[in-house]
Amino acid sequence: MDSNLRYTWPEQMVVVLARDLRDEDVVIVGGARHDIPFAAAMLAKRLYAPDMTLLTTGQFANPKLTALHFSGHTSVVYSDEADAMFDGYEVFELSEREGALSCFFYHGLQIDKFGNCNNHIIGDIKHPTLRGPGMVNVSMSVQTQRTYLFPIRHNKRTFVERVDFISAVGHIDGWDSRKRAGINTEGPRLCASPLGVFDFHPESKMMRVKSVHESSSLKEIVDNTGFELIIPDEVPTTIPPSDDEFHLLRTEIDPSGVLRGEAGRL
Amino acid sequence: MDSNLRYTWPEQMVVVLARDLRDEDVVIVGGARHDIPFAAAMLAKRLYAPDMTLLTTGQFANPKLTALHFSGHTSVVYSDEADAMFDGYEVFELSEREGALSCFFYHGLQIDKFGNCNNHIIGDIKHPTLRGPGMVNVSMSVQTQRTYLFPIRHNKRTFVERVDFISAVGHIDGWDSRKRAGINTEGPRLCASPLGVFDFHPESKMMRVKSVHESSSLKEIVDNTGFELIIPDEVPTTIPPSDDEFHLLRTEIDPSGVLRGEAGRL
Amino acid sequence: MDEYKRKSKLGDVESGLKLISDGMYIAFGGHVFFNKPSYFVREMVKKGFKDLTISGSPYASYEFDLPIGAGMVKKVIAGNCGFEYLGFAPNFRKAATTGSVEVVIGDEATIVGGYMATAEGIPYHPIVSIKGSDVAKYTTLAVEYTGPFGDRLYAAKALQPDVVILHAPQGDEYGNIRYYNSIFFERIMAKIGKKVIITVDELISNKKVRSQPEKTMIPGFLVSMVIHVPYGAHPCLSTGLYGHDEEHLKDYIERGRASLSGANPQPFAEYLQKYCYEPKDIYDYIDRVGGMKRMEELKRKWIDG
Amino acid sequence: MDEYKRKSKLGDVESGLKLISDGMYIAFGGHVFFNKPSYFVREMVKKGFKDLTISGSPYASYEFDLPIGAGMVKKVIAGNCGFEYLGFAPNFRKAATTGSVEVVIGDEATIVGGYMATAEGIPYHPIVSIKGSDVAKYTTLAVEYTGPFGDRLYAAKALQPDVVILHAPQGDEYGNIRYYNSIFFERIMAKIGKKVIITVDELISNKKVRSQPEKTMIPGFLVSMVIHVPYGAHPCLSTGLYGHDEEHLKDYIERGRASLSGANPQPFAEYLQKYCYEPKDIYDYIDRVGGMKRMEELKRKWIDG
Repeated sequence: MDSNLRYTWPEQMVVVLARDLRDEDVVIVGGARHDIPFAAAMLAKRLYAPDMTLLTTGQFANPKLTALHFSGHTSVVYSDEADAMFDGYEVFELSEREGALSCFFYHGLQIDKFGNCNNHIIGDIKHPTLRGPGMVNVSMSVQTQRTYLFPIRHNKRTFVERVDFISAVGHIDGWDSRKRAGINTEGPRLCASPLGVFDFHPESKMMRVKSVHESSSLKEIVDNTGFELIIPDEVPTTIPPSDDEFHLLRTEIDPSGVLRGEAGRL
Repeated sequence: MDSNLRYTWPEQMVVVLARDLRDEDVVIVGGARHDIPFAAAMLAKRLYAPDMTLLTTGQFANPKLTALHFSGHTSVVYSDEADAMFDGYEVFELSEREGALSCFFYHGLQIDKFGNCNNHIIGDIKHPTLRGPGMVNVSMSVQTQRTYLFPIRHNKRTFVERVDFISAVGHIDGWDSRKRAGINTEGPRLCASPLGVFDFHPESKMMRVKSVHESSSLKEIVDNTGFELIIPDEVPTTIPPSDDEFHLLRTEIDPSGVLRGEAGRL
Repeated sequence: MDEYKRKSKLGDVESGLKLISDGMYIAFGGHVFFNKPSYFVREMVKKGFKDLTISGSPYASYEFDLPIGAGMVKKVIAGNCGFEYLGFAPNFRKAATTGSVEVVIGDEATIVGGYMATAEGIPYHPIVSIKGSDVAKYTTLAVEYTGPFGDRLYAAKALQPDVVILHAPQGDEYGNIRYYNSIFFERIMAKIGKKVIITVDELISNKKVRSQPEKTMIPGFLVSMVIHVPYGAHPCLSTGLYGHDEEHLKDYIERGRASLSGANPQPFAEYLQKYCYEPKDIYDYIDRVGGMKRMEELKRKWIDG
Repeated sequence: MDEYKRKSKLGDVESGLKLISDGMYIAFGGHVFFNKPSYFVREMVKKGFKDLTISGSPYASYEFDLPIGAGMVKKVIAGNCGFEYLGFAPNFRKAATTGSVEVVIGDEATIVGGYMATAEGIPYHPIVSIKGSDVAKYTTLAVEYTGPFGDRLYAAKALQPDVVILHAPQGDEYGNIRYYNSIFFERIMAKIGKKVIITVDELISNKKVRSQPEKTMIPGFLVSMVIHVPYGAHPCLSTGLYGHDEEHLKDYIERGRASLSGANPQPFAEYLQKYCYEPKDIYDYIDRVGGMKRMEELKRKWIDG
């Protein structure tokens, strides 16, 4: 991974996510490492989707960002400016309704080739080798219009053939299995990792390389993925942060540098 | 009906109801002619049950009374002092829970010998001779610990053998029929009318004369009731408003005289 | 950080009416005669919609009775419809007694239960509190069933209005709404409409809203359109701003009552003419109901308590 | 009009602990590491309760991990238990991995659904949002069933804690509670406990409360006891007053982690000794975690934003 670029991989992930958000979206962020989706939402509001609604889990509607933090929650807890408070119960209510929320963002201990996400159990359910923290909101993977995956580690322990436990529902077993489970929302749409961007094949719903970050290579991606990715004939380079994006990130959204620094975070 | 007394029949009804309220009660008032239960609750808070919680339907917890009004709602809508706001949705939630609210107060177009109350339909359900306004909160007659009836007219059109439609559930068909309908709360406990006070026989749950107001007589009650009342051997006179009760009503709770004046209200 | 340009949700009555069409299911907010979107309802009458299904707060008054009297309503889902201590709702009573309008028997549990189902994303909401009543026997809003643990329950079917119409004292151009006082059922109603229109007496700045987010009772993202209508609740009250106009309401009821027998529809027809069809705008309407002098009197109720 | 004498609900930690006994189901409020009743939890540890079942906000941290580490917990109903960006919850992870504590697999829908059932007076609450997940497969909090209209649903069983314990920045002696910021799941939790205990950093007058009733987030009649504990949430944050103590939490996690293998329980045992067993009162505790100097630093986070 090339680290001589002017931007960092979290910044690359942020702009990839920001570009996919839309004016009509009701976006929800909050949780560990939600600095990345949080910055993406703030960037989108400035450049791509000013009318987007941003909810922070159990806190505010359209809060002012006080200081970007590794946590989505603490990024706004000190905020004293927002359109409204919107408590956890109300967010939960919304998250139960098919399509009422537009997007949510998941990372997790494991992600598989169909975009399922595991945050509960590594190993056997009865005798786990590791117990994860669990998952607050399965609902958002089922009833929210679309989800984004943003694994902060791209290696074979994270990108696995099959998750040991489905905490956040992706495309399940691919093909029409999500629909057959009674789920009508889109599910995982994009996966932005430190190495590249991935989408899901329209029919098989298997993960497909969409672009490779400037800092990485197709080989690095393949070598660090624990399942067979769909690789199109032509794989473009991820469009790096534009001057506008870069400028806003550095000066307004993340002046303190949460998205840079700490080289060891990968 | 003797009207040479220093107090009026609504004031007599108020003190009868007030004396039955308790410290641990969560009392709810609101609706047309809820000036009577409202004043009863305020009086009880001053004299008998200071710890009682008073909720006004969809408005406040423990509001300051601004000015007594024929309506429970408008009696506090102008209030700017209370422990909390408590909206209609939250009151409804509470009213669904068995025993979460302690008491509610009903009057209605018809009341029958088992304390059922009708506010919907006079005549046949298909071809009603009169359609009443309906009933907001059936729930409070089913799930609230106990209910009080406060008919503001005591005549044979109101006190009927059998209501044409059960809007607020009383003792249904008497005996254990309320329990058999799956209802575990006490149901109608007292009925305070302009002429007297009534309770319900512990076994048959039929309406029984408890006391006769100073202003009235047993004969007047019987002549104006459309069903056979249980009449004990000894029927006392309703204890009239005490000096304390009278003083508080006239000077603090109802100085403007909603509970007096308008002789034609009966 | 928030120097982005958002799209305003400010509309006028004309654009609000465009969200409505014949045959729709419309729900009105408020409670008793508090915070009713009265001016918008009168403009709906002027427009002459047909075959509406209406519901709202379990405690309805003017906003139900007026469109029923104007012949716009096919079906009413009501807990209580009346003018509380002022008397019964004349057109509702007439329609319900004669059967000229379908009156669905319901109550708080069956109606709010239906709203909860929609808000909570489920096809029905279990309720228990109607057992033993004739509401349970005759309502079409709920059915009795046995739950998975053997409990006898009632399923209140999800109710989702096409358009929810509320009135509030204050709001900003992005639909963030404040109330001075209780919000009754407004918050759940704002959550369940396919479209949500809110008329506000006072338009306030988003800057003011954002400085005290805890005061916002309905967040803008739930709202489709905000319409600035001073005294938009009159003759009903707007909590914190002005009291209800008892004289006007009594006159309304009296006119309705006089027309009740069908022998003399004149007084109510005159009401429609004078207060719904003829006024060019809210200011013209205010002039017809006593002008600013009357409005100042109604404001006193809040000031004097 | 309100010159009546009400009974105060003010208690001290000792009287609060009397409402709890071994084997009870206790639920804690807050979210992530915000508004946690930390001091009360440490006093529970000092008292040494046994065989508790615990649940709370879907997002638990310190208030779950500490009693688990102290061996007080038999069963945990958790969505997420962890210290978010600071790392995993060491005692929770160890107990869950080894099976020394029963960890019921749940999430927001199955847990909050269970709270809603209690709040709404029904034996279970229908939920839909876990379909397709392994939570649906393995949770014991909900069962799949077919509703009366043929829909495939899950029934989240009603959850009713014996005691709900919350922390809030402000409250009065009658249990009327204010928050400066979001209330997460506090309101529904206050509605469902058989008893509800709330620790508050600041005790305010009822007069102040009554002058702005719209600021009361939890009305007193839902509350059994209010206990005044300044900095009662430390090392967690109390919204509007002080930030979380990252250094203390990191030290906590590090001590737990060191004890995780079982080889060296010393660091965590020391934590229990120093911060739970030994402190005589909250002021003694504050001295041990850096005194007023540290508290002032933590307050800066709110002042500086």
